[in-house]
Amino acid sequence: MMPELGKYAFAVLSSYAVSLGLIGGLVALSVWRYARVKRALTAAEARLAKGKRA
Amino acid sequence: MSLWEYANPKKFTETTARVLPVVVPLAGACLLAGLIWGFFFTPEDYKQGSTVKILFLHVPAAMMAVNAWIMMLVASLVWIVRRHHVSALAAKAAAPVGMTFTLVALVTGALWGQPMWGTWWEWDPRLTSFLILFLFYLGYIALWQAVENPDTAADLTGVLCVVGSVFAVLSRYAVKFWNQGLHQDSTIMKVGEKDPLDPAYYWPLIFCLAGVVLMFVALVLLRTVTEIRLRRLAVIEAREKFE
Amino acid sequence: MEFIVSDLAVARGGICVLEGVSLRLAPGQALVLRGPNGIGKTTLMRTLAGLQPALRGTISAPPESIAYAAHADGLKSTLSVAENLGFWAAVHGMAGVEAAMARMNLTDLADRRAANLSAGQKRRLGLARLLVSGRPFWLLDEPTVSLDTASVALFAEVVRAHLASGGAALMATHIDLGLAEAGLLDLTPFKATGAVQAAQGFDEAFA
Amino acid sequence: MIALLLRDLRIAFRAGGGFGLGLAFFLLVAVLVPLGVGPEGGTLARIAPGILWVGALLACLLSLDRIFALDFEDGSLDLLATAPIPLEGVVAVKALAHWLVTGLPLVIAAPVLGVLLHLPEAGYGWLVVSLLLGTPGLSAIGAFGAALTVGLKRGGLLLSLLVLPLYVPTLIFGAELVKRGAAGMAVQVPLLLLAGITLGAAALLPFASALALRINLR
Repeated sequence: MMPELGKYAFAVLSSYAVSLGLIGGLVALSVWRYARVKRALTAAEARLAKGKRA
Repeated sequence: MSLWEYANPKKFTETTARVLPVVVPLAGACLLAGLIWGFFFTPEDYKQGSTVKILFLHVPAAMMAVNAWIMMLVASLVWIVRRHHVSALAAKAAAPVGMTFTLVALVTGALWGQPMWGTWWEWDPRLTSFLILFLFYLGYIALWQAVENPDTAADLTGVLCVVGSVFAVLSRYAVKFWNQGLHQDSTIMKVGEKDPLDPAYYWPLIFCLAGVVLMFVALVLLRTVTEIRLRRLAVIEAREKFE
Repeated sequence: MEFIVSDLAVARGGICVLEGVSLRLAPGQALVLRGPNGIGKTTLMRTLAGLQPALRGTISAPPESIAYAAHADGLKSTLSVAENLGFWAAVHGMAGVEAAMARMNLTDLADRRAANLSAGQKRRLGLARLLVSGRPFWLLDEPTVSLDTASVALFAEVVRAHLASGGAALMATHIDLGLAEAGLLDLTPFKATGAVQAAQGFDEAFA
Repeated sequence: MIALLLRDLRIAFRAGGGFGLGLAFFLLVAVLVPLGVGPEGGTLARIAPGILWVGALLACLLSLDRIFALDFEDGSLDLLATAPIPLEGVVAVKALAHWLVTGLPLVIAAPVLGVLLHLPEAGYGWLVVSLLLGTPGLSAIGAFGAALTVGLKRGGLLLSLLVLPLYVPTLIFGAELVKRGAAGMAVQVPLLLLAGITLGAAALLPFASALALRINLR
């Protein structure tokens, strides 16, 4: 399955590894922050709603 | 119904929630198809051997590195002229994405250049321009981080983005001019050029380009919504402190 | 030639602190702003001076008629008293540096560097700047800080003369200047209730 | 406006004004580089235009944060913003003062440092011309960076980060002009481009800087 990369295997494989790593990191970070902020905001909105009723 | 309605944060958040489930799978499918096709099923180039497979990462990343900045410029102008907060936040959200793509383009360029040109780093006009672009991203993000008041930060970074764009274009020409002076008849520069592109590489590259654009859209939408929620959160917290 | 403020709302750090402020200042009038610390006197002053935009409401004054004196006097410590004052006179295209120094009792200090002045003397120099600005409406933010009793009286006299010559002054101060003609405006009723959140263009969904 | 220029110059020349710091830094660069690179004359001659330009650029950078920060701290900037001078004029005058205090001494000192670095004879004239044309642009661009960062507590490092990429075109054309002049090549293109950038920056950037200042004073 693995294609024959010949003497350039290092350059090609490390390119793919670094690129996917960087982009994957960015995606993971974005998603994680999205989820964290969403949780925090939901909590704050709940506080706000409770404060208004009280 | 005007396009500007999407500048309302609530409307923007709602629309994003509907758009993302379409864009994300589409981006993933395109990228997966393009990269797998490119990595496993393309022939070696007669001159560059298997390194040509780096093309499918390098070219889309480089394209998005520039496009992201252009998008930030447009968003900044919209903010400065029309004062839509979402626009400023979209520019803020796009900056780290653009910077990551710039970094990918630089790293893959260096990894590609090493076997082809015999050196990790060549002060080739293109690579140099991207290095300068990277510095612009760095400064832009640092300014956003440094200013406390979000509206002040949006205004200042907006001005920086507009002025920086002018200087980025100037730098691009300056760098071209500068390197010409040294490497008038250099041939190695032409190896990196993508044309004439063999049709065997054409379609996987198209898929990768489409995938990367879609991914950029998805990431910017996601991050913009995050920024909108952070602003809302800050307003609520400020109000709680005030009472 | 009137200074009119109507239904003004001002914000500090993105939060509305005062709303519905209206006032009117005609030549010869003085108005003293009162209110507890943190109510937004400085914010109001900066907004009136045109340094920051108002959230709502209008400020109407003849162009280039406002002289603003803040907590900081804008003095250069390496320049002498006369040089500091001369600079501001030149910026405003006015003469009368000598007269201004005489009126604020600074003539003896004319050649002393601002770095070697006491806090009260610096303040007097900062207030002397108003005299060389040639502008009718003075916005004074705590003008009497670090002034001794004699200097306060001196300053009150200067303000009185300014009013008599057709000027006007808006002051935020806790000290009674002994200006019988000055009106009083308590800012406490204008404290924002949090209802006015939206600045111009500030989208509702954030608030 | 003239009063403002005179005041800024007077402050700079008085004790503690920081006049000459940039010059001293420029000298240090010209001394340190040969120590690091080695005393070989041919090498030094080849890199001299670049070193001198980078040194001048860094020396300019050194004092940028003083353009507005001091006036911001003592409240003068608030008062200047309410004064009858347009803020754009204030920015332009302050950039000019910065150039007179920092840039001009660099232009005058550069030929002397050129001797230290074995700059080829044909290069001296062009070195002076290029710095004379380029450094006002550096001051104008720097004033923009200073206006962006004026309210920040640790603005110094950020200022460098923001300004350095903006300096790239000026640096490239300036150093290229000297290089070509020293080698006896045609200099017209970099000369015109360098002058164009400086003129454009001096004419347009004060507006952007004044806008940034107004935002920061808010």
